[in-house]
Order: sequence, then structure tokens, then C-alpha cells
Amino acid sequence: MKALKVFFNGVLNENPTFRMVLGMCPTLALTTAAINGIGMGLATTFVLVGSNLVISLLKSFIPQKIRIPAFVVVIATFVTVVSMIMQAFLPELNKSLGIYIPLIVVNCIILARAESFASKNSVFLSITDGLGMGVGFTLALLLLGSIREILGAGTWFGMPVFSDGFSPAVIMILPPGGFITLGLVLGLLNKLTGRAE
Amino acid sequence: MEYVGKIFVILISSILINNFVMSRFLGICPFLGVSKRVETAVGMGAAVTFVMAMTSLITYIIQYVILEPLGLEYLQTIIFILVIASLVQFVEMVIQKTSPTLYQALGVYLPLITTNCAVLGVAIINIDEKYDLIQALFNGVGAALGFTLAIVLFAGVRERLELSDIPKPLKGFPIALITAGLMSVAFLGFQGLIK
Amino acid sequence: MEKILLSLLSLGGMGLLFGAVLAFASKRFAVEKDPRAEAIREVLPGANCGACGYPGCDGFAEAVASGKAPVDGCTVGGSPVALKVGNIMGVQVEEKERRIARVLCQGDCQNAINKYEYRGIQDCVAASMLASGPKGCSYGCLGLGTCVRACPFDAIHISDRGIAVVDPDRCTGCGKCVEACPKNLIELIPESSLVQVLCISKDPGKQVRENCKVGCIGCRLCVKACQFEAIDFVDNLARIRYDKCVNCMVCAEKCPTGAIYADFSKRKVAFIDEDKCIGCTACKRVCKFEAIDGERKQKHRVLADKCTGCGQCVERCPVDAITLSVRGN
Amino acid sequence: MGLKVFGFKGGVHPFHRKESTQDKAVERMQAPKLVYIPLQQHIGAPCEPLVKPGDHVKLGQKIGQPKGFVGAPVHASVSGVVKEIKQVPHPAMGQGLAVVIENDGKDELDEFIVPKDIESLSAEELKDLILEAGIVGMGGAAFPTHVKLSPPKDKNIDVVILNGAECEPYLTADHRLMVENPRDVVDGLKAIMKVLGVKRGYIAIENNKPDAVCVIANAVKSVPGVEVIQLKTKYPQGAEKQLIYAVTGRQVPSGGLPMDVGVVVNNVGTAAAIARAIKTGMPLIERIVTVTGGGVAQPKNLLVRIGTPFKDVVEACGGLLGQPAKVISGGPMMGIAQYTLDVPVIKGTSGILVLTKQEVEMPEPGPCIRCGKCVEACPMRLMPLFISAYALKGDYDRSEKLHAMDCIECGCCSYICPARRPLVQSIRTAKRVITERRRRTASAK
Amino acid sequence: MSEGMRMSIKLFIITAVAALALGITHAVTEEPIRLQNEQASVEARKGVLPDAQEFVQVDISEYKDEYPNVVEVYQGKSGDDTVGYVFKVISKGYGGDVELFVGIDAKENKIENVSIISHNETPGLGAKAAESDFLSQYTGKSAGSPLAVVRGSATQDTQVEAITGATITSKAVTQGVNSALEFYSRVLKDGGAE
Amino acid sequence: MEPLIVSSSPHVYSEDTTARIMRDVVLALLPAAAVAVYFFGGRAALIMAISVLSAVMTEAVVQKLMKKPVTVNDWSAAVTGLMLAFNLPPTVPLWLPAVGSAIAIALVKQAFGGLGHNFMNPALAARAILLAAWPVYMTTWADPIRVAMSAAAADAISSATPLAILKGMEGTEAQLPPLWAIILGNTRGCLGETSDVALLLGAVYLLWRRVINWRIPFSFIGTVALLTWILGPQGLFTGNAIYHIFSGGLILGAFYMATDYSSSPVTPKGQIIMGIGCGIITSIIRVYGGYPEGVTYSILLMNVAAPLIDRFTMPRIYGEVRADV
Ligand SMILES: Cc1cc2nc3c(=O)[nH]c(=O)nc-3n(C[C@H](O)[C@H](O)[C@H](O)COP(=O)(O)O)c2cc1C
Ligand SMILES: Cc1cc2nc3c(=O)[nH]c(=O)nc-3n(C[C@H](O)[C@H](O)[C@H](O)COP(=O)(O)O)c2cc1C
Ligand SMILES: Cc1cc2nc3c(=O)[nH]c(=O)nc-3n(C[C@H](O)[C@H](O)[C@H](O)COP(=O)(O)O)c2cc1C
Ligand SMILES: Cc1cc2nc3c(=O)[nH]c(=O)nc-3n(C[C@H](O)[C@H](O)[C@H](O)CO)c2cc1C
Ligand code: SF4
Ligand code: SF4
Ligand code: SF4
Ligand code: SF4
Ligand code: FES
Repeated sequence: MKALKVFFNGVLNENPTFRMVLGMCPTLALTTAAINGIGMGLATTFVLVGSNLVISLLKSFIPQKIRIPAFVVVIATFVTVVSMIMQAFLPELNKSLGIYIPLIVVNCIILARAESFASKNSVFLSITDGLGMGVGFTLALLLLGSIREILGAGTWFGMPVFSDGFSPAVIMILPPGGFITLGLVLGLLNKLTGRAE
Repeated sequence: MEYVGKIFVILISSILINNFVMSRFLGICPFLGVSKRVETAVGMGAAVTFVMAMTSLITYIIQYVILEPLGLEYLQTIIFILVIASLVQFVEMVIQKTSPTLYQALGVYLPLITTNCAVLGVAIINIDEKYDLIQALFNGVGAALGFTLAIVLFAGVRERLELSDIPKPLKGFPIALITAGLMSVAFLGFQGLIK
Repeated sequence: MEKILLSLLSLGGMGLLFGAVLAFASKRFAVEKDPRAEAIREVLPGANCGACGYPGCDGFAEAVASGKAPVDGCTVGGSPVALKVGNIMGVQVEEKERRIARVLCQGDCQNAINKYEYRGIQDCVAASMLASGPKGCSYGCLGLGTCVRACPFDAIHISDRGIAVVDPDRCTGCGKCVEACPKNLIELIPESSLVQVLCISKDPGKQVRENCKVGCIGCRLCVKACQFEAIDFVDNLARIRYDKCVNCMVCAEKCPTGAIYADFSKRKVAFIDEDKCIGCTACKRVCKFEAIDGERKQKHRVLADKCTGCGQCVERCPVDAITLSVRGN
Repeated sequence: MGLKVFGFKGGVHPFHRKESTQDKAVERMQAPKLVYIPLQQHIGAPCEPLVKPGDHVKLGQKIGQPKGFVGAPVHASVSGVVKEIKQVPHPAMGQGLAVVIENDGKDELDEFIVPKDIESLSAEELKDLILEAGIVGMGGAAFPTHVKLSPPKDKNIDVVILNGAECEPYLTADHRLMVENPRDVVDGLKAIMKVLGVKRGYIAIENNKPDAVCVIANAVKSVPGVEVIQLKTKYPQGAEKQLIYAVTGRQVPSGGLPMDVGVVVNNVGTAAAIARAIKTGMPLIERIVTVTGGGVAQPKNLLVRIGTPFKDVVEACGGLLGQPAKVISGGPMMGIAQYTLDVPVIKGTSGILVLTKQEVEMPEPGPCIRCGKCVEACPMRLMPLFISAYALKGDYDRSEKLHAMDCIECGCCSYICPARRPLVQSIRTAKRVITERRRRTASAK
Repeated sequence: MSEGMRMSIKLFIITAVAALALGITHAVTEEPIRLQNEQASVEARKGVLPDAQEFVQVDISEYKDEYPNVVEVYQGKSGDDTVGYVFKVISKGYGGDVELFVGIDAKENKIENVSIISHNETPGLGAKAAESDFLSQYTGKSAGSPLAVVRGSATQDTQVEAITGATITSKAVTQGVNSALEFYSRVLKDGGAE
Repeated sequence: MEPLIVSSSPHVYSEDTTARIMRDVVLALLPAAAVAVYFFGGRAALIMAISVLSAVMTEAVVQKLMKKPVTVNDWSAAVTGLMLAFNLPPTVPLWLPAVGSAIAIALVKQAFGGLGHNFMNPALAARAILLAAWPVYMTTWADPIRVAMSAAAADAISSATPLAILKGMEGTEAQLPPLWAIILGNTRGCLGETSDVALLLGAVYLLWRRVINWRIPFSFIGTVALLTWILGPQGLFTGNAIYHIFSGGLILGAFYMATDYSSSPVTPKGQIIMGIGCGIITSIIRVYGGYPEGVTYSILLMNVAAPLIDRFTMPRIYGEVRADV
């Protein structure tokens, strides 16, 4: 039961993108297309689950003072593994995610979960948390990626969605489009949930 | 002369055209988080500049002295981040001990930098672009100055927003993101500046 | 295999190196931090209201740790927090009574008149600078909500009739509103006190009556009614001495204008346990309201309609046969 | 005197509206049946009453004695019987204790009143006389004049300026005084210079009053060291700091006083009152008041006894014209709006302005459009829009950092603001709160 | 054991385990990655010169100064036949360097195909240059004379139609192609590669 | 007697009001609008009408939705709409001005709290957004319909925008339209930017009414003149400053857009810095950039810097004691 709560906590209540506003760089940079969003989301989820698992295993082994370097090493290991696997088997996606794959290491979400959850909770719960956060992150990226791709390129997962009359607004897939879309989506969510700062 | 020109291009490009925050999307979290006051933004900018310069230098050496000769390029990510994390922590401890005033001004931002992907980003870009040492250093400093420019300008605007009557649902992060979006529209003007 | 070994060596070597460097640095550059400050920070409410006089909760925590601030300096946290902080610092704290803000004015738009039409910013300080504000009574609440904006806990509101009212459940007694009100109308009052004079006008009675229906007109009926010398009378104004008031609420019943407020819903009544009563009549003698009936050596009885719940008898009873309870229960 | 015209940076050009009274000679108003003489008519502590209800008082008799050095005595402006001492409406403070005297119409002179001569009095004697005559600044702030004339030893005063700018719209009291009674003005200046031992004196007048410039220039011809200065017609030319800058080029340091730059400024009315007090021995019991505005039947300049209710003054000008919307004591830029016509004239009352609904713009403030006009208009070179915005947010610390305390409340910013922001009011509020906080921290120490 | 020692050793253990894990993964993925990369580059070259079976890199170091834009040249062979050449050229676009492959059919002396390897142009504008709508214009053009960019429709065979709103990018691509053509005509054609 | 009104001083106000100022700006823009219709035809009028209408309606709708008082009668939305229309090429599809105005008002102005709170010039930000969103529409120019004013001019005018030629991007210097054509407005360009005469006429009116002051426009134009002269295509001091001043949106930008109150500094010194900064960035983009026109981006960039400029150019107040002693 608790696990379920932990899971949905990541997906909804503490959604890393919409609620905690963490991991902004990949969120903004890689949501130019829905497929990129999913790719990044899944890669991050893998790292999240893996690092949460290992760190919750090692929580008593790691001394406080070298906590950060140690966590970072664990995270980086998983990231490198993901990166190599993608290079070997998914070269196209790897190319479009580019430099942001190694940068998963510094995605604040992962370190934040390691620090605030995995290093304090049981292995099972930590995995669940990683999964929840990962799914939350992936869904958020998928949403943003879809909006931006549809409006900015007129396609969804590469499929055209409009008849010829529509001229897509290129700005949506440029940097400003990323910032503004996320800002408006956050605002809309605030409005819908009645939450505001 | 030509070399100097190239360095200049790298500098301008990393500060303005490919500004880390406004067009490359690196370092967004501190950009959004530490920009409520101009003073703190300046502090963060200074800390990032220092760390990025150091990082550019050290990771460059590691890459070409250790990793490439040994054929261990695939350890790049993990070693770089280890270096950065340790470096930041080390610098923090040193500053805290040696200069409390500097610590007040810079040190408090240091822990935030470990998870600033701009730092790792600049290290990786230096290698990807096949810069030499000097170029890597300038790229690092330029990127950091670009970050500083963006965050300080942004903080200025955000201070002004404090006096504004922002619609409730947009308060906080949403309006900050929209502001950043409009800023990056303005930065589009630098596109194509250097051909 | 060789590659794996190499990577093991180089990465492991780095690990060793950085571990060593950091370990060395953490020794060499160690800065003593007071762990107590952090512990204190943990137990503080984190409202960062500044009522303690320090810049936010962090500042207060450090000040306490270094002995500059008292352990019970956090007004918001009240006794529970003071107790915890005291534990951390290893000192005893006596429990302080919680205090709640109270606006000492009932001159709302139905009770009080205005002397002019005010135009300007909706702020009591601003309005009070124009001939003390639009309210006819120069002491009255202007209802422009300066206190509301000052309250960090959303505990004070302007009523529909245009004066400030404190929500006692939310008020933490931080005193911000007291400082903010230009009319000095807000007072922190011990939680246990159920009777207050809700008027601070020093004007002569005639003038008060012209300006407000519910002001203190200085008739002194309350002073006469109070059996416990708990009402002072200065400057045409009754003031309750909270240390002497026993919440009998007689004054409130007597006040002709209703300027004295009492929470009658919390009024108490005495009850004598007949099993315990030994008929000593001590209670009967001490009662100032002739509310105890009974003959010597016989079981005594409280006349509920006369009892004011002042509790004098409870103290007197040698066998603890009298208890007080809220009326109706 | 030259053709050179002096000015300062900033300021605004409001309409003058002086036409209806500037050519009207000062009339003496008959003393009313009842006068209400507030015990505080100056900056400082209120006076203690020297009389009780039932006492008989004579004209010019001292009826209130100040409690400290910063204060000025008040005198009976009529002879008669003290009816009561009670709280009455006060034009500057809302309410205040006043001595109510029933006029017996005899104007029986107090026996202490004896004429003297400037030349024969020493500086010290002159200063005592000024104190005893209850003279306070008549330019608005009502600061006790003898205090101004007693600078600490380390301040080297070398210039006295008489302020005849009268830059407020509508008001013409100082103008008429200068035109009709230049002698008193100049003699007053001489007395002030003598008290301070100063050799240089200026009488500064806005160049929209050429007749006054001419008359005063004639009057000072024979007086060594005294000069008439023509000022640009611009509000707030009469504000002390701007005046000092225009005349001497000196800047009073922030938080400082004119004496910090060796200057004492007095209103022309103050000077004339001093001269009168010396020449007639009569303390300050009456003053010139401009009564004007669309709500007054016959706008006039009146010589009014201190303590006369506004109501009676307006009656003397033919009464009200329709329903008044606003009654202002002083000019429209800095004057204080009154809530009743029962307030009495006090020593600082330079004008009574009765405005009708049509004349009072009751603007709805809109958002600040950042036009920067307030910044340009502020004679203190402040940034009113920011000070005000922070004040309205309750962030008074920021307001203070932006020099809120240097605001002279001249009203230029509010006047010029196209969005009708409540700039002055909010800055004034900030000043009040900041002062209060400073006081509190000072007393905590 | 001192605390410092303990810390170092612990960090050592963690990094060592990490290294082990990575080393193993690397060992497993090394071959597929290499293959991927190889295949990718061969594919890319094949994309602009489909008839070639294998590609031999030509040493161009002596022309480096003369043709700074030409970075790599491959001789495309089918058996012993020289089918044509593939040029990797770099030119300056709107947002930075544009890298292209230009394939030239040596037999018919015409452009076989052009592809863009990497660019940093604005999506929706310059980025359209990478689409076949634009690039197919080059196919079949004579390798003999340089090409020019025109706005509006092309009227001559040596003209290429610019992408609307992205003349700069169009020019950049064309310039890149031109330098390949020039290199080809001057150095490789007739004289052939040694 | 009715209760008197009591309020804080001052009790009188200048005649300037927000609405009056904004109305003055509209008035000042009318000559240029007329010229635009003359040269570009009825379509120009249509674009302006749609843009203004959309701006005003968006303002009203957003304010309604946010339950704020509707303030379209302060004319500021109309100014924004007109300003945006002035910044569009005459060939744009008609939905573009409608979308642009909606973006300007909703996203750039009202999201930040409405009038006076926007940190960026709404019309310009919208133009930049449109430019990035639909670049093709935004960079397709049409010839003025009245090219036949003189036979000689006809050839010259019909090729490219003057600045594109000056930049050497297209055509040759010989194709540069004659200066008089540029100043009159008989060239390619956005609706409102072409006729310098009409714009200057309005500018004089605004200066006279003290709606704007000289600081931003003059320092802006001066800097551009200086820099484009120095950084000429044939080496130092060979630039054609006159052409640079009168072509592109410089006059429009300097007098009407860089002076936008909300997005420019309020301090006198800050305004001069704003002008010089705009001038520098405009010149750099014009001379080195990949894009012939730098006015838009220079103003937007300086808008971003305006809060900092204000902060660091606070006037030294009267009597302030310098900290240096
Ligand atoms: C608390 C206080 C002390 C003052 N002390 C002096 C003084 O010692 N000497 C002096 O020349 N003026 C003194 N002044 C008077 C001021 O300089 C000034 O004339 C007065 O506030 C009225 O100015 P205003 O009408 O321009 O507001 C003092 C004023 C205040 C409020
Ligand atoms: C905004 C402003 C305007 C003023 N205008 C005048 C004026 O027109 N005439 C005048 O005598 N005093 C004016 N004063 C008051 C003077 O600053 C100064 O207090 C006065 O001249 C000192 O003389 P007094 O003490 O004799 O009144 C003004 C003050 C302020 C703050
Ligand atoms: C945000 C932005 C992005 C641009 N991106 C490109 C680009 O990728 N390629 C290009 O050639 N021009 C680009 N430009 C420049 C112009 O669209 C265009 O080159 C210039 O207006 C010349 O117009 P023309 O191409 O129709 O001749 C860009 C301009 C802006 C403002
Ligand atoms: C001198 C002046 C120039 C203006 N320029 C613009 C402009 O370029 N763009 C715009 O959207 N609004 C402009 N406005 C209108 C107004 O300031 C604009 O709606 C605000 O930016 C909205 O807060 C201008 C107003 C004035 C007084
Ligand atoms: S209690 Fe005081 S501050 Fe609060 S509304 Fe009343 S007058 Fe204002
Ligand atoms: S501000 Fe006043 S009402 Fe609010 S919590 Fe503090 S004491 Fe209570
Ligand atoms: S801020 Fe003060 S000094 Fe400045 S114009 Fe406004 S009222 Fe006058
Ligand atoms: S004059 Fe008014 S609208 Fe203009 S900047 Fe000042 S406060 Fe704002
Ligand atoms: S993800 Fe880049 S800084 Fe947080």
C-alpha cells in the first residue's frame, strides 16, 4: 500500500517536473519532439531506479563526508551504461539526445532522490520511488514534447496531424518555445489544482 | 592573429550566440533557483565562473593525459563528474576556512554547482569540439560569463516582477519561465552573428 | 580483460585520490559548526516571520546556540518549541501561557460614525495621518487592514462590517499586528482571559456616545460590579487587570454599552459533589454572589442561576468537593 | 538685483489661480465672538495653559507657556473670558487642546505690550522678544523662530534668506504683504540678521510677482548687504532646500538642516511678524490668510485673529458658494484637507481653500506606466515610483534605502503622475513607519 | 585506521566496483558500437555515392592550405573501378558550421548526391536544407561549373533555388558543394588520385 | 452639510493622464499609417485594423477572465496593436496580425500584470516571436504599389530591402533606392517603418507634447550613425550612416518603441544608456549579424537590461553625502 503511495507521489503530487521543477535542462532541451521526450524519460527512469536501488543498499556503507562524490559515481555508472547501450543499439535516438545523455548524471532529480529518499529508505521503497519519479518525469516530457511537436512542427511522433492549411509555429521548437510552453503548462496546472505560490 | 580571432569567436559564441542558458539549455535549475535577487545572482555567476574555468582545465588534462592514451574514453562521464564533485567540495572547504567573507559571497552557492549541468556540459563540449587547452579554457570562461550575464539580467527582471501584479496562477515558476522565454527570444538576435 | 583492469585502476585510483584529498581537506580546513544550531533550526516552525528579532529562523537558531537569544524567544512556536529548544540547549523552560491578539474596538460601520469621506490608499497608517482617520472616534479601528497585511499567519481579517477581527485559532501571538496598528488597538491577551474591554477611547463619555454605540463611556458601573478589584479606571476608561480577573463576567453583564466583551459560552459553573461535602459552609461564606445554599453540617448546593463561575469556593473547600465546569455540559 | 533668474532642478508648473486675490488689498477681519486658540501651533511640545475657565484675559496676554525650548508661547487674540479648555478640531493635527475665549469686543490691551526699537535692542534681547512674542515660521511648518535663530556655536551662519516665493497656487498672502508692507519685511530681515550677526541677506521672490519684486527692491535700496533675488516661477521654488540651492548654490546635506550650510531661511511673513512685534510690542495674534477657491463667494486676503474658526472667516468673505467638497488649510499642493469648517486659524494658516465638486479631481489611481515623469519632477531627485511601490507593498526597508526620508512631501510627483499614483501619500506613510521604527529601536537600546 | 583512510578506501571500493561494471559493459558493447559507427559512416558515404562498394581515403594533406573547406576525400571503388569520389566539406552557415558529404560521379562528371552530416541552423528555416526537397536539386548537376543560388525559381542549369527565408544557409551549402567541385576538377579529375 | 472629502495632498493634478498620453501616441502614428495605406494599399489598412482590434479584444477578454477592471479605454492596447501592425510586412496573411496582437497583449503584457508591468515591449516581443515562428511570412516583402512614381526609381526599388543591399546580402549598391525614396517611404519594408518623414512628424509632436523626451531616440540614432559610419564595409570610416539612419526600422524604433515607458529605464541617465546600448547592438547586428535589421533585437535586449540599468543609475539625490570621504 505504502509502495503505491510512494509511486503515485512521484507521478502526481511531487511530480519532478511540474511540482518540484527539477531537471529543467533535459526537460526544456529535449521536448522538441514527443519521441525525444519519451527516450529521455525512459533513460532517466532507468538511471533513477538503478541509482536508488544501489544507494539504498549502500546507505550505511557510505560516509557522510564523501556522500556526494559517492552518489555521483553510482549515478554516473548507470548513466554510462545507458549511454553505451544506446550507442550500440539505438544510434538514432542517441544522436538526437546528444550531450544530454551524459548530463543525466547531473539531473538534479536523481541526486535529489538519492539524497532525500534512497539514502533514508528501504530498497523496495527506493525502487518504487525511482520508478514513480521516472514515470512522472517521462509523462511530463511526453506532454511537453507532444505540445511542442504538434504546434511547432505540425506532427506527432513524426506523423502529420494537420491538413495543409496549418503552418506550424517554428518558435515552439526553439528555445523560447520550451520556456514559454513549460511556463504556461505550469500556470495551467496551478489554476486547475488551485495551487499557487 | 588568426588564432586570436578564433579564440575571440569562441568567446563571443559561448557568451552570446550559444548562450548556455538561453539557447543551449544548460544550467537551468540554478538559473531559475538562484535568481530572485541580483546580489545572489552575481554570487552564483562568480562561483560558476570560477568552477567552470577550473573544470575546463582539469578535465582537459585528464582527457588527454589519462583517458585517451589508455583508451578509456568511455569513462569520461564518470571521471569528469567525480572531478567536478570533488573539486567543488574541496574548494568549498578551502574557502570556508580561509576567507569567511568570500565564503559568504560565493561559498553558499558552491554545493549547488555540483548538480549544475552546465559545468559537466562545458567539459564535454570542450572535448566534443576538439578544442585545444587555451580554447577549452576560453570556452569554459565564456560559457560561464554567458551564464552570469543571463542570470544577472534575469534577476534584475525578477526583482522588478516583485512589484508587479502577476496573475495568481502564474506567480512563481510559471512567470519566471515565461520571462526566460521572452529573454531567449531577445537572444535570438545574436544568432548568425558570426559566420 | 586488460581494459577492464586499466579502467579499474584509473577510476579506482581517482577514487582513492579524491577520497584522500577530501578527507585531508575536511581535517585541514575543518570549520567548527555548532551542531546545536542545526538541531534547533530543525525544531523551529520555519515561518521566518522575524518576530524573534533575528533575521529568520536560521538567524534565531544560531543566536540561541551562541547564547545570544533566549531559548523561548520564538513566540510563534510557543511553549512546545521552547521546550524542545530548551532540551537541545540543556536548560529548563517554564511553560508560558499562550497569548492571543485581540482588537480592542467594536466600532464597526453599524456602531460608529465617520467624520469625513476618506479618499486615498487603503492603509491605516496613511489614513491615520489625516486627522486621525475618517472614523468619528479618533481611537477607533479604521478597518483598512494594515494589521491584516502584517500578519504572517493569516490570522486577522477585516469583518464584513469593516473592522479588524482576530481568528484566535490561527493567531500565534507573534505581535506583528500590534506593531503595525497605528492606533495601538491590538493587544496580546493571555489565552485564559475571557473578559476584555473592547474600547480604548479616552474621550469623555458624552463624546464617545456621539461617535460610537459600543464605546466605553466611563460610567464606572463595571468597576462597581467587580468583586475582585480587577478593573482599573484611568483616563475615562475601564481596563481589566488580567492577573486579577477570574472570568466571572459580571462586569460584562453590567456594561450599558456592551463595551466589555465576555465569552459567555465558556462561562463556568460550580458543582458540589455531595458525597464529599462535609457542610463546612466555607464556600457559602466566601461566595460573593449568594450562589451557594446549604446549612452548616448539611450538604451544600450551588444555585446555578446565581453562580458566575468565579471559582472562589473551589479554592476554599477543604475537601475538594467543588469542581468547575463549562455551563451546559 | 540683476536680471538673472535663479532656479533648481526638477519641479513642476501648476496653474497659478492667483488672479482672484493677487490684486486684492488685505482687509482686516472683525474679531469673532468666540476664538479657539490651540495650545499647540508649532513643531514641538504643546503649551501648558496659563489660564483657567472663567479667567478674564486681555488682548495679547500670554495664555500658554511652552514646556521645552522647542516651542512658542500662545497669546490671547481677543480680550474676554475663558469659557473652557477642551479638545477642538485642529487644522494640522486633527484634534488638539484649545483655550476657548469669549470675545468681549473691547480689545483691552495687555499691559506688557510696549513698542520698542530694533536699533536699541541687543541681539539677545531681540531673540528673547521673538520668543516671547510667540513667533513661529509662517511659511507652513510653524517651527519656532527663536530656535532657528539660536544655531549651535559650531555652525557658522553667513546668509539669511527671506522666502517670498509663495510658489503654491491660489495663495497670495505673502505677495500682498510684500506689496503693501515692504517696510516690515525689510525691518524683520534686519532684526534677524542682527540676531545672527550676519552681513548678507536675500529676499527671494518668484518672477511672477513683478510688483512685489519692484516694491521690495525699492525698500532694500538703502539697506547694506541685502539683495532681492528673482526666482524662476516653478513649484516648489519656496521649499527651503531648493531655495537655498537657487540662491546660494549650496546643497543642504541629506538629513541636515539649512544651518549646516550656513543659511537660515525665514518666510517673509515671519520677518514682518518679527518687525511688528518689535515696533508695536504686540505678540503674534493675527496673520494674513488668503481665502479663495470656487466655493467662496468673494475671495479675499484677510488679516485674521488667531483662533478664528474657518467658518467665520469664510462668512467674512461672503459665505459659501454651493456645497463645498473639500476645505484645505494652506495651498493645494501641500495643504491639509479639513473635515470641518470648525477648525480655527492658527499661526501657520496661510490660506483657506474651499473647493467645489468641479474643482476637486478625485482620481482613480491606475497602474504606474513608468513614464518617469515623477523622477524628473522630484526636486530632491528621488525615485518616487519605486519608493512608493515598495511602501505600498509594505517593504519599508527598501523605501528607506531609496531615501524615502529625504522626501520633502512637496507633491510634485503626485501632481505630475499621469496614472494618478498615490505617490506622496504612500511615501509619507513610509516615512511615518520608518520614523516609528527608528524610534522603537532607539528606545530598545 | 584513521577516518580519512577509511573514507578514501570506501570511495576506492565504490569507484572500483563502478569501473568494473563499466569495463564489463564496455567490453560487451564495444564491438556493436564500433560496427554501428563504421556502418553509419559507410552508409553515409554510400548515400551520396551508391554505386561504390568500398571507400578508400585519399591523402589530401598537401592541399590543406589551398582548400581549407575540404576535410576528407574518399575514392569510391567498385571492384577496381573508380566509380567516383566522396568529399566531406565544411562551410559556414547561419548558425555555425555545416558539414556535408558531396558525392561526384567520376564517370559522368556530375554530382551524384549531397547530404548534410551536421548543422546548427534554425529549425523551420535553415534546417530545411537537410531535407531532400532542397538537396535533390544538386543531383545530376554538372561537376564542371560552379553553382549559384537564386531567390525564386531557377532558370539555368547552374542555379539552385534558395530556401525561402534561408538564403544564407542555401548559399553555405552551395559554397560547400562548389569547393568540392573545384577540388575535384583541379586535383582529381583526369590527373586522378595517386 | 455632506461630509467633506479628505485626502492626502496634493489636491490638484496636471492635465496629463494615461489615456491622454496613449491617445497622443496614436495621433503621432497616424501620418505614418496614412503613408502606409498610400504606398501599400488597402491591405495595409486591413492589417492595422485587425491588429488593433485583436489587441483591444484580447485585453478586454483577459481582464474579464482575470476579474480585473477592463481598461481598454486607456488606449494602451490600441497603441500596441498599431505598433505591431507597423512592424509587419504588408504581405502577411491576415491571421498573423490577429495572433501577434493576442500574443503581445496576453503573453507579454497581461501575464506580467498588465499596463506598466511588462518588462518587454509587447509589440516588439510579438514581432520577434512571429519572426521566429513564421519566418517565411515575416521576411517576404512586397513592392510599394506606387513604384511608378518615377521611371528611374522603379528598377531600383523592386529588388530587396535597402538594408539587405547595404549588407551586401543581395543586389549591388547600384540597386540601392534613392535616398528620397527611402525617406518618403517608397521602398520595401514593414508597414510603418518605411516613411521616415511621416514618422518624424509624429515624433516632433510627441516631443512637443512631452510624451517622450530626447534622451533615448537621440542617443540611439546618434550611436548608430557613428558606429555604422566607423564600421563601414570598405574599412574604417567608410560606412553609409545616412542610409543606415533612414532605412530599416531605426526611426520607428528609436522614437516610438525604445521609448515605450514600461520597458525602458525611468532614470534620465538610464535612458541615455538605453539609447546607446540599443545603438551599439543595432550596429553590430547590422554590420556583423546574419540578419539585416537589428533594431528589434537591440530594443528587446535592452528591455531585458532595463531593470538593472534603473538600479545602477539612481540619480544622486539632492544633498546626498558622497560615500567617498
Ligand atoms: C526637529 C527640527 C529641528 C530643527 N532645528 C533647526 C535648527 O536648529 N536651526 C534651523 O535653522 N532650523 C531648524 N529646523 C527648521 C527646519 O530647517 C525647517 O525650517 C522647518 O522644518 C520648516 O521647513 P519647511 O517649512 O520647509 O518644511 C528644525 C526643524 C525640525 C523639524
Ligand atoms: C514644497 C514646499 C514648498 C514651500 N513653499 C514655500 C513658499 O512658497 N513660501 C514660503 O515662505 N515657504 C515655503 N515653504 C516652507 C519653507 O521651506 C521654509 O520652511 C520656510 O520658508 C521657512 O521659513 P519660516 O520658518 O519662517 O516659515 C515650502 C516648503 C516646502 C516643503
Ligand atoms: C531567429 C532567426 C533565425 C534565422 N535562421 C536562419 C537560418 O537558419 N538560415 C538562414 O539562412 N537565415 C536565417 N535567418 C535570417 C533571415 O531569416 C534571412 O536570412 C534574412 O532575412 C534574409 O532573407 P532571405 O533569406 O529571404 O533573403 C534567421 C533569422 C532569424 C531572426
Ligand atoms: C511613447 C510611447 C511609446 C510606446 N511604444 C510602444 C511600443 O513600441 N509597443 C507597445 O506595445 N506599446 C507601446 N506603447 C504603449 C504602452 O506603453 C504599452 O502598451 C505598454 O508597454 C503596456 O504596458 C507606447 C507608449 C508610449 C507612451
Ligand atoms: S486594528 Fe489597527 S491596523 Fe487593524 S484595521 Fe483596525 S486600525 Fe487598522
Ligand atoms: S500578527 Fe497578530 S493576529 Fe497575526 S498571529 Fe501575530 S499576533 Fe496573531
Ligand atoms: S518624492 Fe517627495 S520630494 Fe520628491 S516629488 Fe514626491 S513629494 Fe516631492
Ligand atoms: S509619474 Fe506616475 S506613472 Fe509615471 S513613473 Fe511616476 S508613478 Fe509611474
Ligand atoms: S538539469 Fe540542468 S541544472 Fe538542473
